[in-house]
Amino acid sequence: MRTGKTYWRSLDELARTPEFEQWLHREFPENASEWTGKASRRNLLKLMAASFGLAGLVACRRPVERILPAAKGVEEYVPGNPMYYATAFSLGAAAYGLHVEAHDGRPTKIEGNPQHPASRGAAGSFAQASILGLYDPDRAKWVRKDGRRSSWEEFEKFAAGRFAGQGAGLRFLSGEIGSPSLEAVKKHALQRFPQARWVEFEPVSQDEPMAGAQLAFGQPVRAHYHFEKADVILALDCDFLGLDAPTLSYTREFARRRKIGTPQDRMNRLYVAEANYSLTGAAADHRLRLRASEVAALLAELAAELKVFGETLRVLPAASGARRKWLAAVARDLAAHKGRCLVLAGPRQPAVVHAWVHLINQLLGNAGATVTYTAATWTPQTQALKELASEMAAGQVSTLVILGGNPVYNAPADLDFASHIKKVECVIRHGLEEDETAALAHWTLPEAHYLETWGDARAWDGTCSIQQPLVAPIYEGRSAAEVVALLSGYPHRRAYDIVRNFWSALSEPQWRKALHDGVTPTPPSAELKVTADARRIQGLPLPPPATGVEINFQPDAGVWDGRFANNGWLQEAPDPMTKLTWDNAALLSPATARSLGVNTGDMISIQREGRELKIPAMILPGHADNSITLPLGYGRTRCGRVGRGVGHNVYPLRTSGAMSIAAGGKVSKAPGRYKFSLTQDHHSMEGRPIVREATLEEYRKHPHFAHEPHQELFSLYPEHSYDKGNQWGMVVDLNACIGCNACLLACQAENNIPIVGKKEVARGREMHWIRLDRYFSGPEEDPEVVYQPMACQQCENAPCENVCPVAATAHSPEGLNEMAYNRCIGTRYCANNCPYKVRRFNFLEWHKDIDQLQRMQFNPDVTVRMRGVMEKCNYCVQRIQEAKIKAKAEGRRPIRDGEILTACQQTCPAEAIVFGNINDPNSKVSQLRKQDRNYAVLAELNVKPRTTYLAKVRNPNPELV
Amino acid sequence: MSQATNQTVAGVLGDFATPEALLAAVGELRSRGYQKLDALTPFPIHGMDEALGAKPSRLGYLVALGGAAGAGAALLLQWWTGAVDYPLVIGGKPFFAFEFSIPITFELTVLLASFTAVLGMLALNGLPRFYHPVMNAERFRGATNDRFLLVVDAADPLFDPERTAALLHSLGCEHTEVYKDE
Amino acid sequence: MADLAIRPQDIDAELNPPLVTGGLTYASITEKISAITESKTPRAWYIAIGVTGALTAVLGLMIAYLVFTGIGVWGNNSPVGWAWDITNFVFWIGIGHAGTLISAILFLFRQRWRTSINRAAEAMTLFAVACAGIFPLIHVGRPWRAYWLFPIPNTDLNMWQNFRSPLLWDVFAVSTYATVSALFWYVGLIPDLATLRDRARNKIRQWIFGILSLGWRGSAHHWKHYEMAYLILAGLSTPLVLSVHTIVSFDFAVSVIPGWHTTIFPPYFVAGAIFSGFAMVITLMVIARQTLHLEDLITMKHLENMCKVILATGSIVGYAYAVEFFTAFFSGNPYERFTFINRAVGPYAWAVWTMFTCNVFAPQLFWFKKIRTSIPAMFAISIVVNIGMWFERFVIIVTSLHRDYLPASWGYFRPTAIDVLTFAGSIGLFLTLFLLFARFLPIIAVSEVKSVLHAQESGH
Amino acid sequence: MNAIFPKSADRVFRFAVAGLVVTAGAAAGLYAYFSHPKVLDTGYTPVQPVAYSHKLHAGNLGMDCRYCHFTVEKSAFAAIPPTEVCMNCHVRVKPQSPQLQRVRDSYARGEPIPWVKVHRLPDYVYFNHQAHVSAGVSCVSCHGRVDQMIEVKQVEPLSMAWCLDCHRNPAPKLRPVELVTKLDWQPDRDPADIGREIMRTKQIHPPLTCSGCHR
Repeated sequence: MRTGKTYWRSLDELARTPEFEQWLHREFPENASEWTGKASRRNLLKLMAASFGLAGLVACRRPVERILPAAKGVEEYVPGNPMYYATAFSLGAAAYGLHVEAHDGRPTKIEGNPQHPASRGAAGSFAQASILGLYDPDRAKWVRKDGRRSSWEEFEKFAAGRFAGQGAGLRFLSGEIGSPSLEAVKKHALQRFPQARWVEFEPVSQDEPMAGAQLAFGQPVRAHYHFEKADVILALDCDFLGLDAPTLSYTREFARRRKIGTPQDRMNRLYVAEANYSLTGAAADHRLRLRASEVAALLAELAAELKVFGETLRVLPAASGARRKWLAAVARDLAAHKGRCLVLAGPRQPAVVHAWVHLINQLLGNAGATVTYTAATWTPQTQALKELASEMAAGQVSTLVILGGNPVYNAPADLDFASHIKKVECVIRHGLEEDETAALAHWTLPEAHYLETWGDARAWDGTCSIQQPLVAPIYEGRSAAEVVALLSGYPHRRAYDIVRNFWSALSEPQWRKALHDGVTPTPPSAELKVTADARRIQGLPLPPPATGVEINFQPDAGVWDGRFANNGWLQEAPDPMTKLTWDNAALLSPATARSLGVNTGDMISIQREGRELKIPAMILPGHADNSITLPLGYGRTRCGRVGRGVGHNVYPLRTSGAMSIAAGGKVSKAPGRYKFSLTQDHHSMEGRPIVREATLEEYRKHPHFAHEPHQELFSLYPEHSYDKGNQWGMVVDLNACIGCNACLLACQAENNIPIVGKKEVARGREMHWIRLDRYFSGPEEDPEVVYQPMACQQCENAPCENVCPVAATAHSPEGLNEMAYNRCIGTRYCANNCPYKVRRFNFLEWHKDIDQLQRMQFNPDVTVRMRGVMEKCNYCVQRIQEAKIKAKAEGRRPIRDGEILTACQQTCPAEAIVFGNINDPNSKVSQLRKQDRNYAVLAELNVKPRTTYLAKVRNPNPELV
Repeated sequence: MSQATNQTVAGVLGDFATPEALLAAVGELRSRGYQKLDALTPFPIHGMDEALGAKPSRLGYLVALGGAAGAGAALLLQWWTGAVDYPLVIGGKPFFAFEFSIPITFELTVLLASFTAVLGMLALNGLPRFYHPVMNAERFRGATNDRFLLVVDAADPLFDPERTAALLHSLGCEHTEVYKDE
Repeated sequence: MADLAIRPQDIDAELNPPLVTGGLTYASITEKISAITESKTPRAWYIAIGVTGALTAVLGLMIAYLVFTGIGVWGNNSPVGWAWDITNFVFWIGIGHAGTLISAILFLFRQRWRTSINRAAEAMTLFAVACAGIFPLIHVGRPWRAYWLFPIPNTDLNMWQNFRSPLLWDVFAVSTYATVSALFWYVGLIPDLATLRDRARNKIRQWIFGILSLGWRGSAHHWKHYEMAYLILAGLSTPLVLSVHTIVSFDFAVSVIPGWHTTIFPPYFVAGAIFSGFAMVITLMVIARQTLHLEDLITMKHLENMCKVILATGSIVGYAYAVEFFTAFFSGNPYERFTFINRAVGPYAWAVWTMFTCNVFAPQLFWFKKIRTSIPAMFAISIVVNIGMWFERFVIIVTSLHRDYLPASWGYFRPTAIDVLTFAGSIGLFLTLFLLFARFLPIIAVSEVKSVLHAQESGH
Repeated sequence: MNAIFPKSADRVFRFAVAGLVVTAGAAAGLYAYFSHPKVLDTGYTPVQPVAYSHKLHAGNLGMDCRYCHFTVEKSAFAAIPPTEVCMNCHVRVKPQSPQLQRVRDSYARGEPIPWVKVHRLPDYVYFNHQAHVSAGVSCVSCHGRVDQMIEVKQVEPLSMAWCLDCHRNPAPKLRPVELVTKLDWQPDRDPADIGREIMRTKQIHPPLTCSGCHR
């Protein structure tokens, strides 16, 4: 049986590889200096080195700059004990604060930083999975010149000559910069090269919202929503719980307004109008199926209903029919909650829509209450990139420095970036991957992973965090700031110096505190008072509904814009709505599918502006008719082993004129079928009381609606009593759960859960310990969606235990259904006899092909299961044991409520999962179990599950039910 | 046949064509006081035991003991391993209960009973016994085919090779043969 | 046996027409049966065993591949954790039951017509159980740890088995069954081995059969204990054979899965086992009868009786199916109901209807004497029944698993080539063993047939 | 002679059977003995890269175990000391000793000395030093009288059954926590009594379920 500790063994093997020799010789000389006796960083490293033999060497790869352990970490390093460091992860310009757990110098697990406003202790799926990127064996490792391996020294020599002049024909292209220190370096570079220009581009950008603000307020501003204050929310094509940043803090605030303890409690109400079925739509109390291009019209109608421009002015078309009824109700509801409601539009909506939204919020008295604004500087990214492209086409660009991003793959198709880049005399590419762009560059420079290098990051609300590394670059990676500093002769060259110098205002104690807390003392951006100009907005022409079939481009829940394509965890994490893994698909409504005569899995051809795309179709109930959603980020051609050729690339259809919503698409059935790998192929609950749901009305009438009447249950045998000591239990609030994959990925990272690949998922062999069961209910065209996280229920009368012939799964006195992998012989009888089907079997040796480096991510506290054994959720028993041992050692008897957090609970942005001791009447979990909404799935089987659920309650508008 | 001198007469064998003739002959010899008789037949002849005055087999009692031992062993095994040596809470069931012990108890009962039946049978028959004087007889092989043999052991007080053979002839035996021990 | 051979009250209609025909005598019976093992091996036999041997080799390869690669080479998945592996196991165990039934139960019921077929049927039992035994062992994820299924005292782990698990009950039931069947079979063989010993002309045969027959002399004392032992074994085997398939059915009946958790499983499984077992006996005996010219010993009477048994048990099975559906409907349990609706019309309906056709409808043809006395017809139907009974197990296992309580966990099972080849290989093993038996051992119980002949002649 | 087997056959047969039984019995007995962890696993004494004598340091010089293995109380893992720890003394003590050449090299180059692991548990077993030491289980219970070993050798089987013995009846193995590294400690009264007191005061009940050691 191999285990988390295997990495020691593999390290011995690793020790024989050249890279390792290199580390050896690079690290030790500089460390081999003084031994001060007390725990200085250096001797810590050597302690580890010595303690673990070669294993420690990885630890020794920690940079020698001083780093301080974070809150939970012990100040002095103890070999074998995990340490926690605060750092930050950024996606585009949105940064999230993290705590990273490191074992013996190997980062193994990511948690949210509770003190960071954008994370609040949660970490989304991207942040959770980003740790795998650190150990990605296919990362850009070396400096390359024309594809041949080179070195930083060579590049520095080259750069010294190349970057001498005023920067004529020099262009920088980077992703959106959220790092203050990098901005400083950028500023310096532009001073150093006055004729140079710098373009920032994100495939998923804030262009439209910013332009909208420009229209409304005459200046770009960033809007911040305060869901905790909002009683009524209208989200227009805005997935603020899913992909439209900054989702974590929004989710938390929103979820807090959905949790009700008693029928008397008040709940917020969410209206959603959208084309694709998003997580936000799933959480809605009322969802209006609507083509994205019709949102503008809807908004206008709403304005009419709200009499935004007074009785007299009747320039606006009024809605008709059902939509009118819906709108009227929504309008009344909003009007009735002036200052306590909220209207939002998604970043995919055109500027004018955002302008209208700003205006409406203002008139509803929400501005300053539920929505506040902060100043922002903005240059339209797509426009900028377009100009750059034309310069390149005209041969005016002699040197192009591409920092991050992957424009060759994801620049708008009409810019024809891939061919224009060939006209550039010298392309220098700095990035994490050797991707499509790197392939066309003359110099490729490896970028350091954010866990490898120093940096800083600004969150949505302006809060800044220091991004501190946990290991020195595993390969030759350097940060973008370092590269620009090198090119522009910035006074500081090493990432640490650049960052520390930028924050030189911080005194050493402040700096230490900033590192320790994960947030700098600099306050968030100041609130900005702005007023929308009603007259101007009224004059704005409304974009007409899209002709032909409308096409929506959306970031993907798995690979975002393609940057996570080589991340196996994200590839295998099922899409929250479609449950599709290792793929993207053209999502369309049943009606549209019928009209096209296609079924799920049929290939379709989409033509637009002379470009064609062939992609398999997937029917998504509840999708708007005559509209197709295309998730971005797949079909990568030059990418690591994991992501290469997975799915279909939809960028070729995406033009600078239609970055989000494209009109005039021609869609037809194309020959051929395509095989999807879904983790769930049945979508109806078959009328079974699995997820129990009621409206607030019903709940108030029948507070016990969640309790199924079934006859007295008893066992033939005298039952064991579980009334002593800790009795672990879990409660999942279905009202709060929004179905994002954060828990699933957190569990995967914590418990060394393998990736099985597309073929095996299709066979039904995925290994995730948590399933996010997604059920549709209601009409196929316009169903409602409920989510139910389903992991081992830890039954007291566990059917799985009875049938195991070798007693490999038994019950602990604390009520855990334990799985002893090393006793298991793999009859699979337990899985067959599990009514929840939450046991997972290692059908093959999933870890066979795992790179030695990737094994460094393994959690050493959890056995790595070999083929032929069964596994399943065990409430993170390793965390329970750790806490118990700690409690004992400290002579502290009882374990505090909330002292043990399961991985899923800890990362859940909605705080939907609560774990604790059900034997302690005051514990949070016991309190929740007392609620009316609390019920056990399949309770009638008398298996006595320890995990129970709080029934879902929706809060529909009485006018609309 | 004619071998070393140390050969002793072991008995005389009479070869009959039918079971009925054999039965009759056995009855006659018994009435004349012969004790050490045996009949070798290709299949069991009903009434032969009575004719030979053999007591019914006591194998049944042995088997009963074997079965009891099996049951006891099974219960002991399940109780000791489950409730004494390493009690584990499994599926909320007791460490030991008769309900779930029945199947294995039954199986082991049958197993040990069957072993006793077979081994007991062999033991009572003194098998395996690869050599027996009667196997020296020419006609012995008929006994597993289609002949019905009556054997008078030399140890019988009334035994006399000639007279016994003659007597057998008089009882309708087609052929008699004196067989020797090594 | 003798005591039943000549007691008038035991004589029933079964004796007419005679069970031994063609004016056979004791000697000619001995000659006829022994000759099979003594004569020169026919070419056909070599061809046959060549084919079956090759199949057996395939089984070996498949097992090796499985052990070195993992259960993943089969189609099993989550939720369908068991599929062909356990289907084959139950199938073979079922086949085995006819042998024990013929040798034990019919013996207790004084059915003298059993004598011509019980030897071969018992042999079939052994070989079927051998095939069955393979699957539980290789279906586990870590076969090299399969010995943990047996309560071997272990000084290092101090771990024991879980005696609550039906799978462990299986281990005991199947191993007991295999052992007892082997004993029973061997005890029955002893007198005939002695016959072969005494017919043997060359030293090797003399030694081999001399040792195997343990020095049997056919003495009255031997017969006395022998008959008692045989009677007792029959008495033990009868409840044993019932218990074995009862316990096999517990694997399912004791679980919580709709479609498995069913109280009628034990009788239903036993009936099914006898059903499939007799079908297999017919399949084999018809072949043996034709190729080895045993028409006088395996008479039409024998075959017809077996057809009747198949008709009866087939009807019981059909009744069980009906009851299952009715209970599901009547119980009002939504999960139970769904499972059976899903069987009838779900993705596996094709398998379910194959099962119905083969097991319920096909045997009904035996109502017609014409059909149950026609060799080709009974042969064809026996094959059909074998297929049907394999599908019964497949249906019970797979259709119940692939859609149980939570629709989100539902799945579908597709077999792989390895699945198919493994099963084919097990058939190869079964036939190979049977061919070896038919070649080297008396396939008909010589001494028993003689006693039947004696009964016949002594004027009944 | 007509019989197939000579008269002696049965005697031969009986001897053969008897012989078989005896050999089988003997084989079983031998296997049981040699496969027993006490025999199979104990006594492992690998040669270490440096001839370090625990007898000298821990025994004669009376150094406390925790001077080198300083993490036993704080961590699941008992640290093998870094070279610095050796050099703390050996810069002064025997600075020239050829036996210490390897140590000095390691210190100079910063390359760890590849000590050989003596007490190895399977990877799926999670033994926690902190938990045991803080409960008052002495080093000697598992590692034996290391202070008398010139070369460290495994003296206990470290098998699951062996662990369970103590987990089922910990009292005799418990002692006041300050005495855990006092390998030669002899209690003045029945150690079980002391153990029971400690169990009461510290509420010690070792886990007997799987997840106690397997995660």
